[in-house]
Amino acid sequence: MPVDIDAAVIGNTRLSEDYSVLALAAPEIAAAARPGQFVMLKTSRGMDPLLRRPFSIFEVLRDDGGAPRGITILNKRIGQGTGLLYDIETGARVQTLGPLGMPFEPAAAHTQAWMVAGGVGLAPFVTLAEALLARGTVPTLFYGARRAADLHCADIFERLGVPIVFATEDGSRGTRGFITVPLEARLSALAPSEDARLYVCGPTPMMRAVAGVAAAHGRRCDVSLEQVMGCGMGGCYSCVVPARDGSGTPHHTRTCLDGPVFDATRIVWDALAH
Amino acid sequence: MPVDIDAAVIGNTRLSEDYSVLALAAPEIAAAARPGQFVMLKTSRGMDPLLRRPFSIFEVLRDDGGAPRGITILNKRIGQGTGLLYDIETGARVQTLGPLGMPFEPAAAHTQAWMVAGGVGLAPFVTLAEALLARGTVPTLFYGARRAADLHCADIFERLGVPIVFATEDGSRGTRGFITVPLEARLSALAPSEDARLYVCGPTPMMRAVAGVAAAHGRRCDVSLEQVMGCGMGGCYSCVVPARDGSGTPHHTRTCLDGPVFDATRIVWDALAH
Amino acid sequence: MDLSVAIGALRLPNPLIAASGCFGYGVEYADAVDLSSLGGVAVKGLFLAPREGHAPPRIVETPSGMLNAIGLQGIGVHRFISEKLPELRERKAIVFVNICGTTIDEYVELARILSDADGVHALELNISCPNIKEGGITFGCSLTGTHAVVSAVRKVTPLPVIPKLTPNVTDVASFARAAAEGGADAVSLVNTFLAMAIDVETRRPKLTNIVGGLSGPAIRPIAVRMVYECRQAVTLPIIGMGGIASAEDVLEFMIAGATAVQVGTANFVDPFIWTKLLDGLRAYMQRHGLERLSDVTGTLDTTARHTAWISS
Amino acid sequence: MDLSVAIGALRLPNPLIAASGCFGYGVEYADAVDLSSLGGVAVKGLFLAPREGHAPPRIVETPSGMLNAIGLQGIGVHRFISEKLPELRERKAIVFVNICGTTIDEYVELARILSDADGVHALELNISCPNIKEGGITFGCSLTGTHAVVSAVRKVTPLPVIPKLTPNVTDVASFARAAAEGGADAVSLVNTFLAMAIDVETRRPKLTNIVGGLSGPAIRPIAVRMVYECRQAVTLPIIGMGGIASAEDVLEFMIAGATAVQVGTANFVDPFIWTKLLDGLRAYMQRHGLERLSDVTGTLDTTARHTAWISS
Ligand SMILES: Cc1cc2nc3c(=O)[nH]c(=O)nc-3n(C[C@H](O)[C@H](O)[C@H](O)COP(=O)(O)OP(=O)(O)OC[C@H]3O[C@@H](n4cnc5c(N)ncnc54)[C@H](O)[C@@H]3O)c2cc1C
Ligand SMILES: Cc1cc2nc3c(=O)[nH]c(=O)nc-3n(C[C@H](O)[C@H](O)[C@H](O)COP(=O)(O)OP(=O)(O)OC[C@H]3O[C@@H](n4cnc5c(N)ncnc54)[C@H](O)[C@@H]3O)c2cc1C
Ligand SMILES: Cc1cc2nc3c(=O)[nH]c(=O)nc-3n(C[C@H](O)[C@H](O)[C@H](O)COP(=O)(O)O)c2cc1C
Ligand SMILES: Cc1cc2nc3c(=O)[nH]c(=O)nc-3n(C[C@H](O)[C@H](O)[C@H](O)COP(=O)(O)O)c2cc1C
Ligand code: FES
Ligand code: FES
Repeated sequence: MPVDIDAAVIGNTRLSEDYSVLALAAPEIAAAARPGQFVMLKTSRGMDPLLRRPFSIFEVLRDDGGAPRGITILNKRIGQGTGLLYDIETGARVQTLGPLGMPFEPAAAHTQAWMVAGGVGLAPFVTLAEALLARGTVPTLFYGARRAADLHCADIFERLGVPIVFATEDGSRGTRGFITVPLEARLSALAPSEDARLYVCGPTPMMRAVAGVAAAHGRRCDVSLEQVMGCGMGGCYSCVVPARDGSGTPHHTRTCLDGPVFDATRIVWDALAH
Repeated sequence: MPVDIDAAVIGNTRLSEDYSVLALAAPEIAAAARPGQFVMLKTSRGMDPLLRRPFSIFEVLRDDGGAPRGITILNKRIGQGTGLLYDIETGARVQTLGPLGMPFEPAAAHTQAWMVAGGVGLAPFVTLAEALLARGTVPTLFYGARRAADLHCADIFERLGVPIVFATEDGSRGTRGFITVPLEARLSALAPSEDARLYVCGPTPMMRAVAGVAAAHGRRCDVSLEQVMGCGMGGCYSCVVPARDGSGTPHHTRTCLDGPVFDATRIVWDALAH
Repeated sequence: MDLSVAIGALRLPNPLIAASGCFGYGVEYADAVDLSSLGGVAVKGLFLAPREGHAPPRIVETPSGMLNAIGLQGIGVHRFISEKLPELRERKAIVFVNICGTTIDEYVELARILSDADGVHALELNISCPNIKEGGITFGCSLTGTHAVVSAVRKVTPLPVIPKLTPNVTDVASFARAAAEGGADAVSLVNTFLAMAIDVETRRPKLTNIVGGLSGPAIRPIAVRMVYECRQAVTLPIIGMGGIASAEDVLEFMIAGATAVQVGTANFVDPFIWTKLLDGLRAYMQRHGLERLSDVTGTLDTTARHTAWISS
Repeated sequence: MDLSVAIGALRLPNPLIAASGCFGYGVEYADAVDLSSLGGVAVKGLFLAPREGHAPPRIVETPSGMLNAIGLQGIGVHRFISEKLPELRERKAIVFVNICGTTIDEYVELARILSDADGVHALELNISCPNIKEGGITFGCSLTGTHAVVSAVRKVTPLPVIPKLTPNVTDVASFARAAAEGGADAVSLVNTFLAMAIDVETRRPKLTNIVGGLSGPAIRPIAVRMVYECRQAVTLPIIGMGGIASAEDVLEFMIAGATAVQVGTANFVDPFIWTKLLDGLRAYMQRHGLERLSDVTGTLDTTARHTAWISS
């Protein structure tokens, strides 16, 4: 069950002109959070902006004793709310509701777990990597962006011992082109006997492309979808995506309740794209 | 002509649970400000609260060279906007429009100048005292509040060498009762030959009472009225008070343009009271 | 302290009802909120058949408000009764079912079906959804249409009948009157204001549906005025809503004339708002020595206070 | 880059007009704002005779908006012409005079007087002020009344006649049509939404006038929708307003169908907003390679984009 905490800002590290890592004191949420879940943040004290904004839980912060004390958010400023969060100073407070949503299902032991991140889509993979490592699985991170300058926080994964494959559209770091290029190569090199599953988070076109590649190679692919969310609790029906049910019939399905993580094969990508 | 500055907060000293002194970097406004003028502050970045709030210019801040660098506001939290300003931290920015309004007319030399302040009505009198002292007039401050704890910043006037007469309703500092008690006494003691004029700022009932006392003793009394103000520039007609024109006929007169300072005899107090 | 209010024969423990379309089917919130502690739960608008609703984007935020064009996505009345109603019953929720039809017969059919179901406490007739052309809005914008739907439903159900009025009319009070004459037990208002937002870079509407309904604190002052107008026009209980986000807002609607209120958009911002609202109402009753909260309904004091001096 | 727009025969250097009642008589802002740089100045609503208006409190803030019940305090048309118009002329302001009457004859009389005055460029007929009972709102809420006022004024003035429409009606487009048939050169909308706010501690209205008009960003989405509806109903130029606070907002109204816009409440928040709006409009034209700003008017693209898959 989610809780709502008027969390104190314990840090807000600006990584660039538009990225920051916002640290919030929210022990109960930190303790309950599972990989891929998100929180809803109130970005202002007043009525404008009115609605909360959804953010993946990026890191779980722990005190010296290892007890959960807070969470961080990888925030990319794209508008009013993310702009306010980018500017917020330590000592201020942010209403934080969570954890919310269906988490990633960690791969079984002895299977390849590939995490494919596009830009700020990196956010859910720190906690997923930790969960996988705890089960003895060492995941691989495929991390793409427009240019090297947009690749942030790779060091976190390096510290965890997670191998990273980079791709940038301008070739300034890793393979030149989309992340699907190195991914495709690695999938082709993979022995059919090897079990492998993909976890994807990023811009919709990128997730769609990765889902296509995974399907072509017959690999299970879970995507974490980002829809505009009015409530995050299943109340407003704003966040729906066309997803197939058991019988294969598509229905408008709530991303906040049944997602944000979906088996990519359930999504009617043609209808999603805009 | 007023200017609008996105002023950096250079300090916000909390004096009590509900009073703070907010310092803003606004050199142009500091340089142009005259005693009794006010500024309009935007208390949030978003649209809620929407309108600016009027505040008297409390102090003019100067750098070591004596050049004006900013102003302070004596802020009393009574609602949403003043609450946001009370909480604001150094480094944040506040849109500051001013200076606005008709200033106090400093008393001629060799006349008694009595400044009568009720609570946060103290705000306009620091700059007035400085202006009077500059002309060789040493004013007296009559300073009333409910209780001693509500009397703030007397030290500023002490440093200026301005004598202070206190009154508190509970008698915890100075005379017990309203400020009109000591004022009445002093007025009665004043030789008819002595020129004296009063400057008043505080709650409406208090200003009305002081105006009555002044009239009874045939002394000129200027009041600084506090009306709700939508614009501060004469555009909205929200701030009107019934004030008599030359012929003695009352008209709804804009406090922001023709005031906030008025000769008390112009005001139709019966119609003002609510 | 007595916070209870009466909508006709139906007594609610307090005046706070979750607004239709803003609380799912109620079950979504059952773990976070004790449904039995609410005055009631108005479930998402239901047609006879399931509907997928409009394609996203379905909402867009506006200053202190939001537009929505969900298009009444829903599971239909039969699945609601079999899949949701049992849990609502078990959770002891007071259930207001918000029904939508394209014809009077559909409203009547829905009313019949729901009257036979166990656990439905009232019917809210949605004749005011601005987001679907075929929907009841055609009834909601016509006095005769409003009267016709209400009286037709009235004939076939023992449940309280509560038409929900649209604010997109010149004289909302006349619609409250038409509802009363049709035999309504209460009226609820306001539904959302027809509105739109445009992406200036693409020069396209921000909502797939082009237009949507404005809700949230932005509309509160208009909604309060409309409740006040209806209070003067009818003696029926009024369920007021539109931008309520605090106990003070609840009281504003009640003083203007509402017997109960609904909270929609604010529940999106704070799903735990309900206990805060109840605490605020109790504090107010304490402060004002009120025994029964219902005593504040319609107590707006409009007697003049200022000394008249103005010649012209 | 050409930012000019045409209201009938009247050409404005840009579409930005100061909204009536939100810019005094213009002269109050003459030192802060170069009046000749504005598309126009709509001066405070004028009656034939001076008026003191309502007793304060006259405004109250609401979420992202404000209520006002000024009650059309004003100096009357004669003092306006003798005391204010000369300075406006000297400052080269394009003057829209907002006129208010209680009878058609008063509108006609005002139109006559102002047509003879030097420096008046257009007449905006205020038939939509929600704050005074006796005022033109009675005309503004009746199609025949709107047609009657417009055609009567039309007969006696060569100036552009611009009735200002109220949003407090079911079908604003029908009023635009009535105005067109009456011979209007343009229509302006919206005036404020009738609304109210209550002090729950005293249980009294926050405004002395009990009700007031809601303006500001809160109402923008409704106002944009109304402009869009009028665009489809009439070919007249539309002057759009309601909550404009940024260049993006200006463009939103223009794309919905407005030829020009008015800015009211936002000028209270930022009296220097005008240059910011103009800079924003120029940046947009640059970004989109627009030669003439007027080319964006009514260019909303409503063609469907999403792939239809929905069965029901
Ligand atoms: C489950 C989930 C997890 C998320 N995790 C993160 C995260 O970890 N870090 C992060 O920076 N962001 C994350 N997002 C996206 C984030 O919620 C949006 O960027 C944010 O809501 C934008 O708010 P704003 O006020 O800044 O933008 P607005 O001013 O509201 O909008 C600016 C523009 O961005 C568009 N927009 C708004 N929301 C979205 C969205 N969700 N997707 C795409 N476009 C959008 C709007 O249509 C508008 O054109 C997540 C979203 C979801 C649904
Ligand atoms: C010329 C002038 C100078 C001022 N100087 C100062 C100053 O130096 N320091 C200071 O602390 N305050 C000053 N004020 C008062 C200050 O502007 C108000 O306290 C402030 O606007 C309240 O804003 P808020 O959002 O906190 O209250 P709101 O939430 O807007 O209102 C809270 C309650 O206070 C009432 N209220 C709002 N404004 C006023 C007002 N002006 N007078 C009385 N009641 C009001 C409201 O009706 C409401 O009931 C001055 C006002 C004027 C007109
Ligand atoms: C996302 C959303 C969906 C809604 N769906 C319905 C609905 O199905 N039936 C209905 O009668 N009203 C519906 N409404 C209107 C609300 O019930 C309520 O009348 C309106 O939102 C005003 O209240 P608020 O400002 O508290 O949200 C919906 C509102 C929103 C925001
Ligand atoms: C304080 C105030 C006074 C107004 N006075 C008038 C008026 O005299 N005549 C008129 O036609 N409209 C008047 N209006 C309405 C505005 O001109 C405008 O139509 C409305 O405020 C919506 O625009 P906005 O949201 O930009 O303010 C007034 C509005 C306000 C806020
Ligand atoms: S965000 Fe409200 S239902 Fe998903
Ligand atoms: S505050 Fe707007 S006219 Fe005085």
